[in-house]
Amino acid sequence: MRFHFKTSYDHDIRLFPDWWNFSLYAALLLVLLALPWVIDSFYLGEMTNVLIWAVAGLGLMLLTGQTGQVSLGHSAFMAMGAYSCVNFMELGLPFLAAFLLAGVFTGIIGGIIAIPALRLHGVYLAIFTLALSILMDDLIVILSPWTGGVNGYFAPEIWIFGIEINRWAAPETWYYLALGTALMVTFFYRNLLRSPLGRSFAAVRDSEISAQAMGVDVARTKTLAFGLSCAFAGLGGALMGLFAGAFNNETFNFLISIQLLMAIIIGGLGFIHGAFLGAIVIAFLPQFLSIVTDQLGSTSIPGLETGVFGMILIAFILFEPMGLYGRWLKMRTWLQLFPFARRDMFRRQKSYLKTERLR
Amino acid sequence: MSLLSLDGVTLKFGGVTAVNNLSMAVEEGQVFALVGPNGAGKSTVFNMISRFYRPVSGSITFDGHNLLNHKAHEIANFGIARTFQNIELFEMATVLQNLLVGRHRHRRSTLVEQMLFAGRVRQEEREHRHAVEEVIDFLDLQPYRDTRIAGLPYGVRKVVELARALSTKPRLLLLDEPASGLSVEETQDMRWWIDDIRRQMGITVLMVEHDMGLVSKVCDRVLALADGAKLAEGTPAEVQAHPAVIEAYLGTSAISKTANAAGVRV
Amino acid sequence: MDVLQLLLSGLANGCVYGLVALGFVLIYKATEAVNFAQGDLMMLGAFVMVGLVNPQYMGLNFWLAVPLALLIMGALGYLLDIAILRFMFGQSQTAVVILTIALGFVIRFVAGVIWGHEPQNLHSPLALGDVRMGGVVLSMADIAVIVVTLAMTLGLWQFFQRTKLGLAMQAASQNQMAAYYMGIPVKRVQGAVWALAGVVACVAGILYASKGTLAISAGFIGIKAFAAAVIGGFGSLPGALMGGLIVGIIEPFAARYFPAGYSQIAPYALLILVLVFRPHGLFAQVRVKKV
Amino acid sequence: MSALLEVRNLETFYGPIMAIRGVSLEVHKGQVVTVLGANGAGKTTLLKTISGIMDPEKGQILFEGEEIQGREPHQVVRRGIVQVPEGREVFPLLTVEENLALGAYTRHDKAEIARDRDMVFSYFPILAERRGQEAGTMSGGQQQMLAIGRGLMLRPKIMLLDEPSLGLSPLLTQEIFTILRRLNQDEGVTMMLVEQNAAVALDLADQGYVMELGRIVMSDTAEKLAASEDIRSFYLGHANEGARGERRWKKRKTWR
Amino acid sequence: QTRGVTDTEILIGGAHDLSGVFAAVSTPAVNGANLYIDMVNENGGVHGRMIRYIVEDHGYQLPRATQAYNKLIERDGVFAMLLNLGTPHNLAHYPLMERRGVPNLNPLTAARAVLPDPPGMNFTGFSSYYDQIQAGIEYLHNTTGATTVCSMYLPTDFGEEIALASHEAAERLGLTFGEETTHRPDEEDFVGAVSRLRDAGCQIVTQALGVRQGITVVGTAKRLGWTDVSFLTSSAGFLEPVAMVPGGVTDGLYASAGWQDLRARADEEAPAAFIAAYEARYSQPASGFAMLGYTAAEQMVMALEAAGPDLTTEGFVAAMEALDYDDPLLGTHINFGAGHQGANNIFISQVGEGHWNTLAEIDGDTMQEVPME
Ligand SMILES: Nc1ncnc2c1ncn2[C@@H]1O[C@H](COP(=O)(O)OP(=O)(O)OP(=O)(O)O)[C@@H](O)[C@H]1O
Ligand SMILES: Nc1ncnc2c1ncn2[C@@H]1O[C@H](COP(=O)(O)OP(=O)(O)OP(=O)(O)O)[C@@H](O)[C@H]1O
Ligand SMILES: CC(C)C[C@H](N)C(=O)O
Ligand SMILES: [Mg+2]
Ligand SMILES: [Mg+2]
Repeated sequence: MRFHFKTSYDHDIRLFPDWWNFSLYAALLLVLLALPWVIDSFYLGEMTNVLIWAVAGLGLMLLTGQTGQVSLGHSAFMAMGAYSCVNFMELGLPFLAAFLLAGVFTGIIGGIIAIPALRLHGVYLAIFTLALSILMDDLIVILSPWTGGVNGYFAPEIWIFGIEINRWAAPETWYYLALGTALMVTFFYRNLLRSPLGRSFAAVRDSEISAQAMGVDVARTKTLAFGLSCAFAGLGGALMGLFAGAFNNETFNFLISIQLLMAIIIGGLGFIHGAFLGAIVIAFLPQFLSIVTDQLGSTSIPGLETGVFGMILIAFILFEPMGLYGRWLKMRTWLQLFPFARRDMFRRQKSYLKTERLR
Repeated sequence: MSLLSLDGVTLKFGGVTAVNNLSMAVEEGQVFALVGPNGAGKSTVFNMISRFYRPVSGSITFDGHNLLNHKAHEIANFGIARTFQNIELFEMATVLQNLLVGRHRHRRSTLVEQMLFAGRVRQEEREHRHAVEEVIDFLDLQPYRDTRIAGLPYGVRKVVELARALSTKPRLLLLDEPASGLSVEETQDMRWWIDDIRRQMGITVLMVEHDMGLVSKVCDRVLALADGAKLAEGTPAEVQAHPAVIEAYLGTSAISKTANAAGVRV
Repeated sequence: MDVLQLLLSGLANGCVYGLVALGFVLIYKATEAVNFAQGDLMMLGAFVMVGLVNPQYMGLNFWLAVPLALLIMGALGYLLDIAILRFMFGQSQTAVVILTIALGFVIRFVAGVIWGHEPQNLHSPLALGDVRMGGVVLSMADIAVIVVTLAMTLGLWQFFQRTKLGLAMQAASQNQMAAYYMGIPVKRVQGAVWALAGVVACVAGILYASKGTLAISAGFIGIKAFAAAVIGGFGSLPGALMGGLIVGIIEPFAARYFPAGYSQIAPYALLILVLVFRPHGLFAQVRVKKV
Repeated sequence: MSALLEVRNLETFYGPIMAIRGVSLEVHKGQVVTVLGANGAGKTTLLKTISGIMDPEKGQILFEGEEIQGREPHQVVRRGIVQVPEGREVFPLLTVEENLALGAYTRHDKAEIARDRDMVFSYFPILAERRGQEAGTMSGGQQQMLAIGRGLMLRPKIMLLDEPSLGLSPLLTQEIFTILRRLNQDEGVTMMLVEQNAAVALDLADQGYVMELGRIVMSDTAEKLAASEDIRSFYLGHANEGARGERRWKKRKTWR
Repeated sequence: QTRGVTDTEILIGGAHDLSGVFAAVSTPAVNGANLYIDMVNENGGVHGRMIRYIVEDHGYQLPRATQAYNKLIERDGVFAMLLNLGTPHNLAHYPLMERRGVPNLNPLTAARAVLPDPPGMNFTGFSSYYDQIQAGIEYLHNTTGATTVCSMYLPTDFGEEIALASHEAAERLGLTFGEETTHRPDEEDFVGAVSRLRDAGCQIVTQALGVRQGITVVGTAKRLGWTDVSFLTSSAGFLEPVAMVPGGVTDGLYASAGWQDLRARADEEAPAAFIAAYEARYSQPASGFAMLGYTAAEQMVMALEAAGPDLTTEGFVAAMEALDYDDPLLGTHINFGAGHQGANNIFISQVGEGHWNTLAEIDGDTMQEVPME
């Protein structure tokens, strides 16, 4: 078991608590950077996809995990990111500028939309945002001049500093693009968490009343959380749309929102790691299942994989309602205490809920 | 001029008049107690000062500012902090994080700086942490620094709430029943803390408390409330001796033995 | 006349949403969980009925099959609770939401395996015949939907308002621990409400299938019913009906009077509008916490 | 004489944290037993474990000779054990009257229930006055009255009271204890009482236990405890004020 | 070595919706294809090679379709794609299929856009929604004398194609376009839309709606006493359950599609054999989409046979182009040729007595009615 001997308050502010921890993440980063030399183009494509989901997942995590606002409408903002990115590119901006601007643009729109949504809580916010993502479909058709309507857009060529980002010719370029974005978003996220804003997010999540009494402007905090969350989701959406090669009004439908929410909850609500783990489950598990069924000799039951996927999701949640990362934290504690841990240390103590209808 | 004054304040909930034409004034440096039977409207007065409720008539002035022109979250910026009768902490956060939220009104950095964790943010974080650590030392909360609120016993939570309020560096501290649920020993600590808060930190305190022992030890002035209206006001001794207060609030009943016991608690 | 016809058809339309919304509200009222599989339960109820009634399956008499289907779906609801949801007792409601979404996947898959993915028609006596009143026409199914929905809403509302069990359900949703302190068998009560939700879903399914063709994807109507329930103020039974009616009535009116390209937006645009002005629905169930 | 309630070697955990470390105690029929202890001693946890709200890891709880540990709480309640929880825990969106009706959930004798309700109303007239108000909007003390009244509606064999005087005015505190004494003496209700107001608690109780850090560190009759030097100084506040003086000095109070 | 082809096996991929809103289309099609492929494999395969049809489920979601294509093409390395469902899902992956040289056979959508010009290695089975609606409107105009065309549709690529065809047909034939209404897939009541179209004097109403919705519309019109109107649906609504609604609710509904209804011809030899085989295998009624899956697999196998034992993609494409035969199961002539569209002709059918009865066959190029025997 390792102890952190804290010698100054800065220890609690640092990105990494100690050298060991830093080396772990540095090693992970090296592995990720080396991945294109290790795995084939199929798995590289899947990794890219996972990273894209993780970017969008981090966006929703900021809102739902940190601020406690459940959104079922993030696909609308992903769509906004994708469309605005392509539009900015058509205006002649280089990809990188268009991409980042798409995030900012989506964030601002998200913040504006948050204003009428500020007074909503729980299921009310969830259905409000769900309605947004359902309306987005029609809105895209109505806004045909900017969206291409039902025909949508084919992903334009992407160039970054003279390198073409091409999914089929050079899958590693796409992978690095997704990885870079994921790293950037994670960095921002971590910084927010250790800053006053991150704490006010948590305050709003746990008790709006006492947050107010502490001087936290709940409306402003929620707007910021929503805006930032949308900005990240917008970046994720832009990547997803471009990665898919084409997108139209039906691409970012509300099912994407629901899957995104599933991802962060299964991964572990409130943890950055959770967004990544959840992305693996949601984006890669179905693929894994179909590879496994192929290996077993294909079955003749159509939709079997999706059915099994549903059952596995149920099993995940029953096994650990706190998400995979929550489970990992418990396992880590157990390992650290080894051999002194009690076997039933993590048996769930009975727990009880109280109404959320009091605000 | 008084630091905080309420003038003819009235608040109704449907048919219930929770506060009825109440006027009171808290002077800078005082420890002022609100007492009164259950349901007299004490917490409601706090909630109006915090701007969770808006009185139907009357005015509330703090240091020359009309509080009724401000929103709930702006009240803290005037230097008013409070605790809650039934404890409202950030359950999923640690004690340290709870207290750091108390520093919210002292932050200066912008969103972009925070996203990049620029130098100024780091510097501010250190300052916040120092301020909070002082409060932790003052209230003996060191063992709980990194514990989540959800795992704390009732009594500690009460202290954490006080600590969070102190972290805002307030001028006026509103304490809603700070000693309820505390043992005799802890109530004694509370007494010293309140004394120090007033003497060393120079913070004015307005508190609601049913423990008359504590009230008579730490308060300069007491206002007794019943059915939302003022029943009596004066020094602790004066109010405790007031027949209407005894009748409605303190009681003279058969088990005076326990009343005495309660009286000697501090 | 035109307007009256639109109104009455909208009423029947809205009652279907209201009926599914009732299922949402039931579960929410007693457990504060949102059951995203409610629409799929409705679909399942309808297919159970198809399985009992249609000639290529069991070919039972319709009226004999109705109680049987209700029983099956009630039992299934209860089973879902004891086999799955009970393990989530006391756990975060967001996790429960995800669980029910995943449950929806499984229900659709199982139904697809049993009944195939092709659309089917329930052989329902309600599907035949129209009723004319003045210049207004409604189908038998429409009338049945209206009558049954009104009766169910009233009955369930009274159940929650008047009976001890109904009160206990509300208590259990507000504070599980305190409910236990009162001797309320909270888990069993929740099982009962899931069973009840299964029955309500089945009723909705039978009526839905009597109004038209049925497919595995029918459960998606649940989204709209959810919206209806929220418009009503999630947690209020009459609110669910109201929300359903509002959504149901706006639909034909919008299609009649709004320009093409925009009319289909009406229900969701309305939902957003309602929530902006009444953040917790028409019959708000949310209170400001007293501190 | 065998005890009505007997706790043997109980251990209860919150995940990895051990909150009750081998507690044994007995409550005899007709007795009032008080449990004293500082903040975080584990009093609430002990009561919750007895009433089945929490599962113990080890040990037995016997009620009328039968093991009840680890049961579902409603089964425990149906045997006649009722807890008035710390921090009120009323049903906030139900009216006062509905809250009281739920207190009688396990009972079926309508007339008796009505009589008991009137009794509660006579103890706490404000509840009668506000019978239609949502419990969540009542003042803190009013909610506490409601929680106690609701507990009485169950007609328990034994009441587990967790800080019943929390937030009550001095007058009402006196009244509550008068009521409890009456219930105990007239109706023979057994009680287990956790109170910070140790003086009143010892005054009412027959037997007392002192808990520290999850263990029982002292047990005796209430009179003897009230007379004991340690109890007087730590729980009754008779410590000579002079010793503490104007400085902040604390005598450590943990028995280990 | 040709991709996806070994000495013993030919890999074929299919990206389908087996769990989403179009599962009703994909599932029977996959079943139908598997029925034929299994039959071929039992008889020794094609030139000694077994055919393996790998099906991926995308649930009608584009991001998941991306993964499905990634797996089928990049990991499994399939030789060709068969019956891919969904217009946008197909279109988004044309660059990939083209780059890897994967023929795309009979996608399960009749959108115009899935057959680009030049067609490359894409082959579609039938006439497009656009052509179907054009032909249908012209037929109805000629037979009923109707002059006002209207449309009700979901504002999707599919719906917009049908709306566009309705507008342009009206223009081409010198008819008036009356009114149009748009809907959502979760809409349930059409009294408003129907009365609006009636007030606009519509005589032909083209439909691009969900299955249940299309039926409800026809039933609603009848209930409201609106009988002097013809509803016309495309191949997407040309389904047995539509014709089989109890009480004859859908009687009189027209459909315009690239094939003839299966059930109506159940006593003919080829349909009867197919129905029997399908129901024996799956114990579910055989449907039109099952038939499409079956015949698509059959066409592919015919081309594989013709391409010879030295299978190359070029050889296979040439063999596909050379297919030219009467398909008794579909009831139409198949000839891919250089245009890569299998069946050119369009059939107008109408519901009566629980069946889709074929009324006319129309030449897709000339839009002239082909006399039927
Ligand atoms: N939101 C509300 N709706 C209706 N009545 C309310 C509401 N809030 C408070 N009341 C009533 O107003 C009165 C004053 O309540 P308040 O909480 O201020 O009492 P208090 O003096 O703090 O009492 P306690 O000592 O018990 O905490 C009570 O009778 C209470 O029932
Ligand atoms: N939910 C929880 N998770 C983890 N630990 C907890 C939890 N609740 C209580 N504890 C721990 O269990 C111990 C006993 O707590 P308990 O609430 O029983 O104390 P108590 O004697 O009732 O205190 P008080 O007088 O303040 O009410 C405490 O040390 C506390 O830290
Ligand atoms: C078979 C069709 C109904 C499929 C749908 N029209 C599509 O284009 O995706
Ligand atoms: Mg109060
Ligand atoms: Mg306690």
